[in-house]
Amino acid sequence: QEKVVKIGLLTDFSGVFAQLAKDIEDAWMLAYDERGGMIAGHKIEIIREDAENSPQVAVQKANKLIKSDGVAVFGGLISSGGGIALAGLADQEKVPFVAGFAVADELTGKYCSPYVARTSFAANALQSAAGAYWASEGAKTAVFMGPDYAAGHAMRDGFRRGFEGGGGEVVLEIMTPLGSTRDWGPSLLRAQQSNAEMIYSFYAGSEAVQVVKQHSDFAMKQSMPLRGDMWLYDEALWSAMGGAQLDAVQITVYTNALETEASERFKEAFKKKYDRLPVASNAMGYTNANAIFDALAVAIEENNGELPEDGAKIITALSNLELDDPRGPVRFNASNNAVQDELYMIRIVEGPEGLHHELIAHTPYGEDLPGCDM
Amino acid sequence: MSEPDKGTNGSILAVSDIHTYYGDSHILQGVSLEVRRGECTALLGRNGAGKTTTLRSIVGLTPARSGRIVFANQDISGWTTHRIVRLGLGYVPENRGIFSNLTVREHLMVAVWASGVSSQRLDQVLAIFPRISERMDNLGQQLSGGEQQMLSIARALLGEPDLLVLDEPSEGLAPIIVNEVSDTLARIKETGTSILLVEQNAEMALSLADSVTILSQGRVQFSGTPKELEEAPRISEAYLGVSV
Amino acid sequence: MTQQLQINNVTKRFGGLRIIEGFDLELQAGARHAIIGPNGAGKTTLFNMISGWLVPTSGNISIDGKNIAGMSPEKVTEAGLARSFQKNTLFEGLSVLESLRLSIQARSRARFNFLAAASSFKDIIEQACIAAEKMNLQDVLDRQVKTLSYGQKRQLEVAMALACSPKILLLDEPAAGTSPAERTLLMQLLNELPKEMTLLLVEHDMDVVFGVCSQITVLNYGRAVVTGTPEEIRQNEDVRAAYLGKSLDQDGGRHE
Amino acid sequence: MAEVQQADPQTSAVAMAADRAESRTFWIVAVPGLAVLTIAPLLSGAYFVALLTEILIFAILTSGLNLLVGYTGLVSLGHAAFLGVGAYVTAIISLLWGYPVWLAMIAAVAAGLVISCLIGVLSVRTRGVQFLLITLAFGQLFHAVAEKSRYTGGDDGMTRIPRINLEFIGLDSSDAQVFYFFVLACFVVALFFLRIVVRSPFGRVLIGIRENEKRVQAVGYRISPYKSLAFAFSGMLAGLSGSLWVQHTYFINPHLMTWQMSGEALLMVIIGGSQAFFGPLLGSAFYVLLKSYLSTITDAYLVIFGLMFVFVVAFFNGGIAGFTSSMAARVLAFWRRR
Amino acid sequence: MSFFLFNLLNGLQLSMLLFLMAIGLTVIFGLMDILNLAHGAFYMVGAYFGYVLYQLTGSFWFALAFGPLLPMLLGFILQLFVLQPLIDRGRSAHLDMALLTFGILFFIIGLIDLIFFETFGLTFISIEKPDLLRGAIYVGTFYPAYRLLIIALGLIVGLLVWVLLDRTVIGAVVRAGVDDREMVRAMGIDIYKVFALVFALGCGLAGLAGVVAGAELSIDVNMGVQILIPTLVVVILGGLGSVKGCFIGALIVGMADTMTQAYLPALSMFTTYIFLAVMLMVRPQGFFGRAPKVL
Ligand SMILES: Nc1ncnc2c1ncn2[C@@H]1O[C@H](COP(=O)(O)OP(=O)(O)OP(=O)(O)O)[C@@H](O)[C@H]1O
Ligand SMILES: Nc1ncnc2c1ncn2[C@@H]1O[C@H](COP(=O)(O)OP(=O)(O)OP(=O)(O)O)[C@@H](O)[C@H]1O
Ligand SMILES: [Mg+2]
Ligand SMILES: [Mg+2]
Repeated sequence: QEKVVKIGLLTDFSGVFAQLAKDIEDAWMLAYDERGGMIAGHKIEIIREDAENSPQVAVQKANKLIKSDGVAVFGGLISSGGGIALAGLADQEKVPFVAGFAVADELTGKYCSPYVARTSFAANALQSAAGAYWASEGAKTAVFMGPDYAAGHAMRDGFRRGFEGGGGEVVLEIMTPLGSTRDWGPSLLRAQQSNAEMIYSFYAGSEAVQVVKQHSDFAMKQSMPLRGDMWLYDEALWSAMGGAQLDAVQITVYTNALETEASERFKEAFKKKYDRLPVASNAMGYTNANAIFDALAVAIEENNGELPEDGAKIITALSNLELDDPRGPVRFNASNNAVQDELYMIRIVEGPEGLHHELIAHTPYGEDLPGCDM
Repeated sequence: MSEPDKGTNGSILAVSDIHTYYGDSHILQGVSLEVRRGECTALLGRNGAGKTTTLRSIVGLTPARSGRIVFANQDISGWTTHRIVRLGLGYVPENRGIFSNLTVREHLMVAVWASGVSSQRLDQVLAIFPRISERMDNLGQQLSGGEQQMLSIARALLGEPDLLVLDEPSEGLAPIIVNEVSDTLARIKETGTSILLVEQNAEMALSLADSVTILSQGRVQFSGTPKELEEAPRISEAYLGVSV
Repeated sequence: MTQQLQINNVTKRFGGLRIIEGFDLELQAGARHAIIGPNGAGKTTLFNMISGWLVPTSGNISIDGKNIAGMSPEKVTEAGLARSFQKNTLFEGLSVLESLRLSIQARSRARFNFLAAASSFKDIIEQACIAAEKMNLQDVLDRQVKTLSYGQKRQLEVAMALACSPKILLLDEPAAGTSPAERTLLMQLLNELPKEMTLLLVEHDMDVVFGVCSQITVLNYGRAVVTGTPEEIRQNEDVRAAYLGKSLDQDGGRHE
Repeated sequence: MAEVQQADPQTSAVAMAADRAESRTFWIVAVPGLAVLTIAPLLSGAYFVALLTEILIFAILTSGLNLLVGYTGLVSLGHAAFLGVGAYVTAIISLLWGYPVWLAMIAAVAAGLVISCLIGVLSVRTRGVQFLLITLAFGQLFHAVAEKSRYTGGDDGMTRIPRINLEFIGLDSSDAQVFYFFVLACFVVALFFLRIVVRSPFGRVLIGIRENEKRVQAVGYRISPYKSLAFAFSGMLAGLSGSLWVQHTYFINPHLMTWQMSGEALLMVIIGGSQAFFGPLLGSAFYVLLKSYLSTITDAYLVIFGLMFVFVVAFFNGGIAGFTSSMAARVLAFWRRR
Repeated sequence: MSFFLFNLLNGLQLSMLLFLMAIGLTVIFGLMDILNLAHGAFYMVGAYFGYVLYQLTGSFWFALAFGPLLPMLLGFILQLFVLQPLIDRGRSAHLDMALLTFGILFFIIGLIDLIFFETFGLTFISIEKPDLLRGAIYVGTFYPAYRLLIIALGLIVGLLVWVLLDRTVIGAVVRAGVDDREMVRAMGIDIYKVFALVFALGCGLAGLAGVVAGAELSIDVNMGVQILIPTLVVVILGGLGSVKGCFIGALIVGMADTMTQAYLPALSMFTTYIFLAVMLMVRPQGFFGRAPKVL
């Protein structure tokens, strides 16, 4: 009889993260194909569930995966709140959870657990790297603009840490109500009044579209460029931005302009399967799936070809992995959080086949906030 | 204009054997009645006898489940209300049908719009109820009960209907206005308008009516002329609770 | 000695419109008083002021010497006054029984009790039944109010006011819409009200007015025109011209 | 002035019969219902037990909400706030301050009662849509506070909230079934309380207010204390529900307090049938089961979900409960006629 | 000074966008007494249909003119064949209708998601502004031309609707129909058709708002739900059923939003709701609403 290992892909297929979720799923399926659907003599069965960008639903679906389907491990989640909820649940139910995109620092800080790992990154690390980069480029003053909620605060703190650590100054913070801001005019004007050199911003989805478009409408692109991260200038938003994104510079954990060996391999495989180039969220999903599969393989082999009883073993195995990832080498720190060597600064440029990324710099990975004792 | 109809006349409204239900309760159990052209038929009965239900069935608001209703030579059974009304019917409902958030003026405007009459007609009708003209800008909900009743009658008269269907028009009116209404109805009957009248004021009803139908528990108990009713005091005692 | 109900110089305006103008009325306990007058004279408005639904623009209203003008309706009811409405104001979705129970329960100490079952208050149920019987509603006791005919609703309207067992009862056209038979019953009931209960009646049916009340005030354009016994009113030429019209020429009307 | 009259025995008999019939239907539904709720989890898997737990927790919320919606005729779109109050109070007292969970639960229920009473006093001056909107406004203010509060983790929330300790009777509440029965016990107590309230003279007045506020005043009741207290009771149950919810999920964040959550609770009430005592329970069950099932099998579940609502409103007069009872009545009538 | 002027214009622009959206709701809810939660869906349909038209023709103006037609048609059908028959069967309870239209909102969101995202992979899209309106115009300060269009459009549409409803008998007929549907029918008016037309008008206006917003903001499946609450707030603040009130309500919400964001950003999460709560406690019927019936 064939041995099966069940893995839950629990992520936010509906809601604002729908596109990201689909990207992650696509990457998971690629990783699955690459292994022929098998790990360590076990057939992989992926059960996908929609967390709907709601922690309540995430918990309910995780309960289903754990109690009804009996998954060995589940991963994928994007939203931070949901991620934290699942971290608690995983810890209680002793079933490992590997966050795919959830960025809250607490996930592998305050709430870290032997049953929880993350393959993406923590907010603070990414943004402090961005801050450090812009400071090193000579920017002295910046306005930070972002949504007024936990993730926004985390991003802001990270950017501040990097930027001010590098000698710059955040002269103004503009935190807008999440989901209920209908016009960015007043905030952009406030930024303009501050006479800072640049705006650094974290927004996602439709809010990102509106901020970028209105920033351009108010003719601020020259006087006070809007810089951000891979959420702000996500490829999925390009068609809605109407060209306002052109020339913008951003930080990212992965870009298909990266030409390392691992990246080329990934791009080729992805293109073959989906007939398009992967984007950052695909890469994130790819890391997530590979880390889970590899960790399972190690854990099963160490347990004489059987799935270990204790799910913590899977996380331990994962934490010891070193991945030759498209993003660059990825390792895990003591809190089971992914760390990569360097990050990438990219610019959106126009080419014969439309807009694409241009890699303009590599920049060192930011330092994670202190983790926890498990 | 309807003079030639008189005498030769068939009926303008003939209801035969209708059965009407509210949900599962069988209210009208075979009601038949007739209004002849240019005449007035009074429909009487105690509270809960089924008078209002009969009128609602005719107007199509609570359609009868079976039976036949012929109005103005058309079989209107199953027609929608507004179609029936457009055949030339004016309705004064039991609860007066006043729109609480419309001013008196708006009430009349809507009625004019609906029936397409001239505004001259408006003046004629307002002359009957001077009280109404004093209250043109009051909302319906600010009118006194009697004023509402007057407005409701005025509105029905406005459209110059061939058949007036009135559900207790005297309710809540001062005696002198009851007389006024009674006189007005008599007058428009003269001009050929037919009337179906439900009334608790038997005196007024009988003075106007050419024929009388008495209902009890959803069935017709008597049908005849006022004179015949007067000669049968047992019937009025039994079904109206008074002798007329 | 103070009167039970005192209305002194009450005036009511709506915007620029004067609806009630310097109205006075004093009633002793047990009085049977009617207010009549043309449509729109202000009778209902007066009732609304007495029962707390409208605040007089000026003037005083008191019950047993206690000023109630401007008090909220429920406070006025607590002070011992109950009224019926000209336009039915009923619990359409409840049964007749439930409606009456609510009226009666309002005076009971149980009304704020949320721990005992309402069905355990047998006396309230018993009184609700009595109230229903008084208005000949016992056959429709368990019917939903919205399925009653108009006349039946009018009867319930009165029954609910009566069920409050007030010291002062205000009835606004209780006979309107009721059939002659029910009207006779109503008159009988009104004539049998407890001696000490004060009745203030607005009604356009002169048989009821003359048959029940010993004093009548005629209101026209918001002013009290005359007050007198039924006989005086009937004979008053002005009242005839403005209100009664010709129908009472033959003394009292034909149907009774 | 004592009434010496006596009602006709036949009239009184009709009157008593009405009360008895109401009570009979209650027990006909309640006894088998409770039996099902007791036996079902013993026969089913852990996931279904978790779903049942969720249903009961929601049913406490929605039954309480129905005291307002169905009985008093006030539609609140801010109840998630009280759910959140119960949840946050529980989390703060047990997780952040380290007191025992039972104490936190009592505090949560009390907080639900007190806070909703305050909001109630301010809100019941309005009615209809205005009431809907004012409760929404208060709800959103609470939500904004929770979002802003760094003490409770803001939008990220808090996790690893402990469950009640049942070791003193030898049980482990982290076991799904044990926790289920604890929730069931809370549910029974809550519904028992509601049942008492709606049958009481107080409850009758609430119904009167729903039917005609003006008449209620005219017969001598002050309405705002009644409405405020009804609001407080329903807020109290929301608090209990929230407290159980955090224990069930070990987690809380402001997402529990959004207006969408309040809206979902309303949906459950209406789908189940706001005019029936057990309507909200049915609605919660229907909603939770349908949603979890549909979203598992199809991505287009919103489409089907939406159509489902339309269908229920269009064809089930009075929600599921109303539909069921009218079907039952029809069958009964048919059977009698034969 | 120009900071203030700028914000004044911003506030006006936002107000007019909300006004366009809310005016349809106030007509349907205030006059017809149906709390149409599907209003957000019609807003979405307008935006998406406008996008499709834009893609087909490449003309913003074409999309603006014809985008609202589909929501209009859908609204007409919905009212005439779904809502009205239910209301006639005695299902007029506000909650029932709210639930039903909420179901329709879900349904349409799901459907749009299925078509645009699941099938064509489009998540975030928008309609391109016409070249004519891309730049800024000098109005005491340079201000984006498109935003000026929004302001103008809001004023014009508002005026037209006001004339239609307050200056013709149609508004009175609709209000009469809500007070007592049976009586209006008994006056020989086909109230169903009138209702359906007015409903369609309301939905069309939502669709128009959708097209306009589709160029200024972005088009995605959450837009319909997001706009619902602010719209409702505008309608209630202004007073149900009043076009004038709706205008005032939109100005309050838009200005409050803009000004707090500009001058008191720490409070901006709370302002609308504080406003709303205070307003409802002080004057429950809104600015131009009729006082609730006393008797
Ligand atoms: N909506 C309804 N549902 C069920 N039964 C109803 C409904 N409306 C009226 N009835 C019942 O139908 C019967 C006839 O009522 P109807 O209103 O026709 O009487 P009516 O003769 O007009 O009485 P009234 O003189 O009191 O107006 C009554 O027994 C009444 O209780
Ligand atoms: N809120 C209001 N605003 C303006 N006018 C009002 C208002 N309420 C009542 N009125 C007017 O006050 C006058 C008196 O009304 P009221 O209802 O007291 O009359 P009534 O004597 O009871 O008449 P009826 O016998 O017809 O019932 C009426 O002309 C009415 O139009
Ligand atoms: Mg009748
Ligand atoms: Mg009156």
